[in-house]
Amino acid sequence: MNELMPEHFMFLSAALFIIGMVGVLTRRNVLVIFMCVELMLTAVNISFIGFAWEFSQLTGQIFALFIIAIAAAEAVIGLGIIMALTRQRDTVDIDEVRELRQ
Amino acid sequence: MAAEVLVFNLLSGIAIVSAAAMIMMRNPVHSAIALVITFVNVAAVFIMLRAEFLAVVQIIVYTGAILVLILFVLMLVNPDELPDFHGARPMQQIFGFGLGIILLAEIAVAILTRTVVAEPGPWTEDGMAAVGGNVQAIGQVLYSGYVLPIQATALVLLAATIGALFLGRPDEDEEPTPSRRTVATISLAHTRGSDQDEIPALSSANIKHEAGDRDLIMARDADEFTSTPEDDQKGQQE
Amino acid sequence: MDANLLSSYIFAVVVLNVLLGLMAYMTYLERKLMAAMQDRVGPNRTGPVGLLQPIADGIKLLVKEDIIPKHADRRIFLLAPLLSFVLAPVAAAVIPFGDSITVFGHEVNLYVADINVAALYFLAIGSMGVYGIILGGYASANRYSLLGGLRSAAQVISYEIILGLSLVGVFILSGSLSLVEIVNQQSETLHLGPLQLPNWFILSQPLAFVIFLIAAVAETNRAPFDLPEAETELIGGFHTEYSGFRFSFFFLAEYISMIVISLFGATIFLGGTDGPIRDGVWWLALKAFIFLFFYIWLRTTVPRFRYDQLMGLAWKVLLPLVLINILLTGFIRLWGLGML
Amino acid sequence: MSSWLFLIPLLPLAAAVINFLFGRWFLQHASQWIATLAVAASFVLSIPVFLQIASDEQSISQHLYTWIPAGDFNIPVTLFVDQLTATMLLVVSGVGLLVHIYSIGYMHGDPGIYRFFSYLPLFVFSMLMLVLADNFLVLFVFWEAVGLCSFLLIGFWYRRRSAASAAKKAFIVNRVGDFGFGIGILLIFVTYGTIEYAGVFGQVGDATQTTITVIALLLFTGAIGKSAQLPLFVWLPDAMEGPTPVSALIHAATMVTAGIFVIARAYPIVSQSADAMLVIAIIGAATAFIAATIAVTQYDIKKVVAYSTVSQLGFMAFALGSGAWIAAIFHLVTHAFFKGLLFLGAGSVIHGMHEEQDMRKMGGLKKYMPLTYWTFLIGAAANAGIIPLAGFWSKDEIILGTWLGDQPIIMVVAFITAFFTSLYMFRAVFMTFHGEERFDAEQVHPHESPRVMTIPLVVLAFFAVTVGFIGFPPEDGWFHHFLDPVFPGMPHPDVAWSTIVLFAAISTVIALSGLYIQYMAYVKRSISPRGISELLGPLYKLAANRWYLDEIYDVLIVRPLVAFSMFLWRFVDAQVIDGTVNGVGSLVTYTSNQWRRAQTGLIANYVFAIALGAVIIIGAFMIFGSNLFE
Amino acid sequence: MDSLPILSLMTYSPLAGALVILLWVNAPANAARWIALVAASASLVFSLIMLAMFDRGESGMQLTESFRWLPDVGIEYQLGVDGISLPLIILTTLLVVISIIASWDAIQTRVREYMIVMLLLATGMIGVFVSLNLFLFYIFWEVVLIPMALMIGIWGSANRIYAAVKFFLYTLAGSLLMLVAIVATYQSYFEQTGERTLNVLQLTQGDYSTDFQMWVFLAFFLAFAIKIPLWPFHTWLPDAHVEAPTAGSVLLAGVLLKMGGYGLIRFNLPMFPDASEAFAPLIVVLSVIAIIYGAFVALVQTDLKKLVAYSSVSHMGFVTLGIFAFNAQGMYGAMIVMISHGLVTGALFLLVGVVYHRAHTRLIEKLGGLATNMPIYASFFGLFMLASLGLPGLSGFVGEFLAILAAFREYQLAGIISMAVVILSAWYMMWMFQRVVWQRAPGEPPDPDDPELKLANGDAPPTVAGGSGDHHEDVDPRTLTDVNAKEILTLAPLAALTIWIGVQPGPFMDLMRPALEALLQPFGGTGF
Repeated sequence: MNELMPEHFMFLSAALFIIGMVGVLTRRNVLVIFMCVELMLTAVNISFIGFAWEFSQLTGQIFALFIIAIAAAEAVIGLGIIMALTRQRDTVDIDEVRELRQ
Repeated sequence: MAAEVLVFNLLSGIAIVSAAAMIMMRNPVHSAIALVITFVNVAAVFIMLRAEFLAVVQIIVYTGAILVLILFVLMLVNPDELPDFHGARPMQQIFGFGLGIILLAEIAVAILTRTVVAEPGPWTEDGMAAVGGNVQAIGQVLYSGYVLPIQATALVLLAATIGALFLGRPDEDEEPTPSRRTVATISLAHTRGSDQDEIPALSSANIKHEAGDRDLIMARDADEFTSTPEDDQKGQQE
Repeated sequence: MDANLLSSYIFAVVVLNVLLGLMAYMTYLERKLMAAMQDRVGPNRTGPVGLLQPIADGIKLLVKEDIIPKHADRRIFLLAPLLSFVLAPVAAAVIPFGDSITVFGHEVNLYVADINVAALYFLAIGSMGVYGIILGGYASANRYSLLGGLRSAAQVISYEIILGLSLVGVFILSGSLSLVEIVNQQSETLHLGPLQLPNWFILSQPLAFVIFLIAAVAETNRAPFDLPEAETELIGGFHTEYSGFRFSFFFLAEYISMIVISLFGATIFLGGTDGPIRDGVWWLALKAFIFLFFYIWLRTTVPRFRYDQLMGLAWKVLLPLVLINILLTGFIRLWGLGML
Repeated sequence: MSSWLFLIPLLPLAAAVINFLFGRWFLQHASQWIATLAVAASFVLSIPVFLQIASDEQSISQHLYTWIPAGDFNIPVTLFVDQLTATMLLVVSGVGLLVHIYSIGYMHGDPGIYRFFSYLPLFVFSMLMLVLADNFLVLFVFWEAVGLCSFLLIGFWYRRRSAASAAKKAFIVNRVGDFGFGIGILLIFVTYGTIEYAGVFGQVGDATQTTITVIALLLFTGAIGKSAQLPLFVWLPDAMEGPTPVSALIHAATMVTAGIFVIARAYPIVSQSADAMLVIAIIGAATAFIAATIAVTQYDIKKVVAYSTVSQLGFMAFALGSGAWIAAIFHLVTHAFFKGLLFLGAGSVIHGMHEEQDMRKMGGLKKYMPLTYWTFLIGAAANAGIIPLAGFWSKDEIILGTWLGDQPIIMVVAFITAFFTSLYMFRAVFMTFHGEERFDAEQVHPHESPRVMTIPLVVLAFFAVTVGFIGFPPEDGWFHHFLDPVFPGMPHPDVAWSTIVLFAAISTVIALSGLYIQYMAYVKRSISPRGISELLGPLYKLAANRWYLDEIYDVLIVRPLVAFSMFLWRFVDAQVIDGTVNGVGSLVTYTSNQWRRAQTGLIANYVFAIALGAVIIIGAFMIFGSNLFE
Repeated sequence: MDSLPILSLMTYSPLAGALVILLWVNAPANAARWIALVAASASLVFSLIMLAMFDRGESGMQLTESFRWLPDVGIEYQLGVDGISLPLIILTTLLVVISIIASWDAIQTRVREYMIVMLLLATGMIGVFVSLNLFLFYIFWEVVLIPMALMIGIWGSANRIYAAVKFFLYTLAGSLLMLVAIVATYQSYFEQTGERTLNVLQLTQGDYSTDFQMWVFLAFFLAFAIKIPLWPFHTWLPDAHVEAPTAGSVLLAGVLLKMGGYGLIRFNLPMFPDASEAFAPLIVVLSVIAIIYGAFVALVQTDLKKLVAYSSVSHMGFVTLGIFAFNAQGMYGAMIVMISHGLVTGALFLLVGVVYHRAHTRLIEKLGGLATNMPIYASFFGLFMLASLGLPGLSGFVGEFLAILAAFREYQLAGIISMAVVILSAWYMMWMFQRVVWQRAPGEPPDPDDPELKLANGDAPPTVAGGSGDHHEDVDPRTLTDVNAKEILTLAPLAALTIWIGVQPGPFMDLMRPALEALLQPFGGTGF
């Protein structure tokens, strides 16, 4: 176990991803959910870069770069929505937001 | 070279523990801090995986900008007032954890029994050094094969900024639905004399009704307190 | 632990101590210069010309009672100042204080680390610094400190982008992000007809330099951009509740980051250790001093920006300028390489 | 000759079309002359045709055009005249002409007169074409055309509900007959590959005995419908709703005989199958007997004559059935004249009594309309079969024919029917013309019909007397020889002179006894008809109510069918088919409603669903897709 | 390829008319009517020119036009006409002109839209008969749906929406199946010959495996069976007819039903001969049921239009009967039934429209004694009623007799049962004729000299059955005016054609002979 094996980063990525998913599933605070989503995205980035490292190709890294850019955009919009939501509804409890149900 | 593995395990251990802490914390700010720790560790892992540029970008973009924004919003929502609703309904929690574990098992199986198909590419460690480092290598690859995705990302970012602008601006006409109490909206970035007329003037009756349980602090924009030259002239004319 | 790792570790400790010392005397120097500028004497009681003033302040802060507000979130309240204070000097790791000297037979290069993404590392550390401010503001459970914290965070983020982009012009010309490389690039001389000019980036990137300067000042919450601590409106901003030793962390952190960013500016734009006669760390010190003098000078003369002006300046003025600059540099570079 | 043959049918058609199109506005009364002239012309033209056929015994034919060129089912329209057709031509156009002349008087003053005089020639045209046809399909076409004309004429006074429903009834009942006839034609075509008379009669033997019998019977069903035989004669009495000249022409002389004509025309087929002949004979006899019994109990003068027609048609039918082919045609010809006479007589009585048809409201009209009385008497006598008159010769020959065709039972029934015939005939005569006047004098002033009506009566009376002699020596009169080529291969039994005299004696005795009984009942009042009717009791009631046939059909056929179609519409159409269609619709809405509940609105649920989906997919892929388990 | 693209001109002249009306936004009602009339008569004139240019002897497609549309997918704009489609096209163009005239003053609301919808419908219908490419056929097949649904939905009477929706969904469901079938055939033809084409003539050349033929035949058959309509799929027809405006009904009955029959002849038989023979007995049984079922249900209808609708279900049963008897008489019979049904039922609907326009009711019991004040109307009604019940000498008989003969040749029992319709059709038609045209209207007082009055016991004459007692409800025929010149103009050509086909079907049959002979080749060409 003295060499840095691909399994390492894969398990790290999987673990973080699962934690993020569980967070999203269980937490009721919108912002925490939002953070969990960011965590899941980072987990994905880890696996991308891990594979780029393993197969010494840069596509993984390029992809991770794009993911980060898009994640940033997503965060901005997400937070904007949350801001609007809290302004209008004054709560961040996701369960109270039930308009989608007719 | 066991050190490398050791360091890696250490970093990933911290990352995983802080991630777990993040979803366990009662106070969202604490979980935000836990997330910061996770991201820093992840950045360190990136460096170990010979992706320095991405590590730095991770720090600057994720931790430096996104998390800060999240903290922003977190704070704007009157952190001390956040109802303590740590966990969702018990049923959901059990299902959530259960599913997580199953997925973990599945991925573990997948990782352990994977068969490598792809063959290694050109960008080995010294390959990158020859070009001048990770940044130069990424620059070369990025601008040779991925010009279109870059344009697309540029468009996405543009759309995001416009969206943020739109969402950020509170709707003038929309009457906030009466809820438990009125939120003080702190407008952080309004230039002087912006067309955004502040929260509808609170009549005394309104305040009395609202102020019920706790002292209500209404932060006004600068305009209200500072009279502009035009206002003065107008005042004199009336 | 191989040799150069040890040597760079030692050199890092040396740099840290030098910084702390400089930081202390920086406070004294600032108060002296401001006094001079405002036609007054400045601290002269402690020590011959008031030289011992920094030590006096330090002892005062240490001795003062250290209050923690009741509703404050204790752990974060303690963490925040530490975070800022630690991160400030760390940024200096990438700055090359010279090429390399041999001490006791070991060859020691005068920079803590020369990593490929040095400049970006510097920016990263800068962006982490924001957390200190925000968490400080949040932890003290006081409305004003919260608002102060948020305002300064917003300001730092906006200007950090401008700072980063202003450096891009330099990166295009230098072709690399590592400061050592940039310094080497600036060492050649430029023969413009009779004039022999050092190939400093300030000459080829004047607009970038100006923007960098403004952004640097804003980044460190100094002088015209120190709205968050503005006494009149927010009573000291995020470190209102802090007192005693923790307050000193914030205060010192501010000064260290000021010094470090001046060093950084000097290396990037003014050629770092390169000088007309013999290159050396003293040239770097001189250039950094010029920056610092500019800081203090600004503090005494320019009135504080109002918050919306501050943000407006960043997003509506500086950002477009810096983007144009990058565009121009790009074209020039392409024209230069003949690819256009 | 064969070049202008088409004129005979064309002229009445032309008259009909002209009257129909221009009648209402321009021609009004002038239409009667156009029609009469047209029919007269065609009568005049058919005389030379008859003479030429009589002289050189060659059939004439003229091809007009090809009607349906559908592959091997090729139908040309050609006119074909042989002895049988020639006689029919004369009968149809002759009686037609007389009826036209009579109608000028009878229909005088009726607003729809132009319509009457367009339908009548149309009928004559169709009847002529029917007899002139040279293949079964063209025959079928004009068979239905004739049905149409009878429909139009019965329903002439369409505003009257009874007339309208009688017309409808006539047409539908005829159509039932045509159903059988149509299938017969189909069968002929399928078995023989052609439906032209020449083609079919040439190869009759080729088909099996059963097909021949079936074809014969199917053709006879057509005849049953048209010539009002047993099951389907109910429409004829109701057809009396139409104007009387119509009844005279259509329901006495021509149309109703079309059925007999068809069987005669299809002699080669029918003669081949003995049991078909037997069936025809039985039905004919039954019809004759039943109609005769009903006729005795009727009080409406036209109904009496109508039932008498049905009875005489029964006579002709069982004559054909028992092999007396020529006798049947001979009776057809004689019947056309004296039955036409009877109808027109009745018409003039009704005309005189201002539309009064009930004999119980007449009586003693002898002195008011002597001419009508005498002509009516001759007609009645001829019908009853009194010696010198036409009726005697043809009817007697038929009964002789049954005897020769060794059908003893039919012969006995024939004698009984003959007895009933004389009974109802002379009852009618005595009730209308003799006895006391049973109408109130002020309102009703019976008067003799105008000359335009009485002349046809006299002419017909003359024929009723003389026409019998064309077939004088029974079995080998001129008429028999004339028709011989139409029925090739028919056995000519040489009958002993004594049997002829014997049969003549029996039928005369029967006829005279009928006369004597009715004379005693209605003139002398010694026998009271009421007494006899009580004596016979149920039998009388049965006959009076027309053997309840109408009611039976209504209960057995009409009502169940209507109920069945109501069932089909209300249940099958609405419930079953539409039910399923709408059912499917509502099923879909129901299921989609259930699915709606899956949208809880809780974002947590949706996220959970996503995660679950991911897990499942990964699991599935790993199990099936990947090389994990190989 | 002719110099003058006569087929396209004919197909698109109504469309041109529709566009003109569309563009002339606030056109007065009359202008819209005249434009529509001109466009429709233009297409009629073109169709007559086409008839003149049509060469009787030749069996293949004539006057073909083709234009490469999406060649690599095999979709080409191909038009052509042969013995089978020619009469139907002329019938369509004639009926369109007639329905436009018929709806001259019947439609007062939204005349512009009505005329546009009518002209669209015309183009769609002609397109269906003219297109040779399955893709084009399918487009026109769907194009017809929309205007007709609109026509029923907007200008219909009481619950028109239900009827329109039902009509639309019924036909659409069928045509979706057909689309699947088209794709399947296209694919299998491509697999066989490697050539991508949707041209019908080429597709018929392909030899498809029997079980492939089975289900594809069924899919096509279902779409056409719904259109015809064959027995189980007919429930949309009465509703559609009752609710549709007069002209709508005329076109619906006159042309839309024929598209089903035409489809069977053009696509099902030539492309899938084995499947056709396999399914023939089933379809014959269904047709016989349709014939008898339609007649029986027509017997008890209270609404005139529903009666005529069910009668057309019965008549169209003869079409399928004739087609699936696979002999010459059957084909001739089917074609002639289609043409005569178009004329006769079209006319009947016009007549019902005339009464509805005046008396505003279609209930048979409310009407009566029309003959008194409307003699011309009565004679027309009589003529078409007789043609509908198949009186020889009129077009109805020729078609029906040939179809029954064809059925008799193949399946005796089917022939016999379908011959029974002769009685039933007479029954329901006569019963209706008696109550509507002849007999006194329920509300009318009896004539003074009516012999019925002089019944023996002198009681009052039996009031006419059916009258709903409250006499003011019923229609007093005295107030009804006779048919005016315009209505005669619509009825006269139909009457003339009915009589002409009845008396001399020869020329019409010669027109179809070569095409039908070619069609029946794979089935042994019996009966020629």
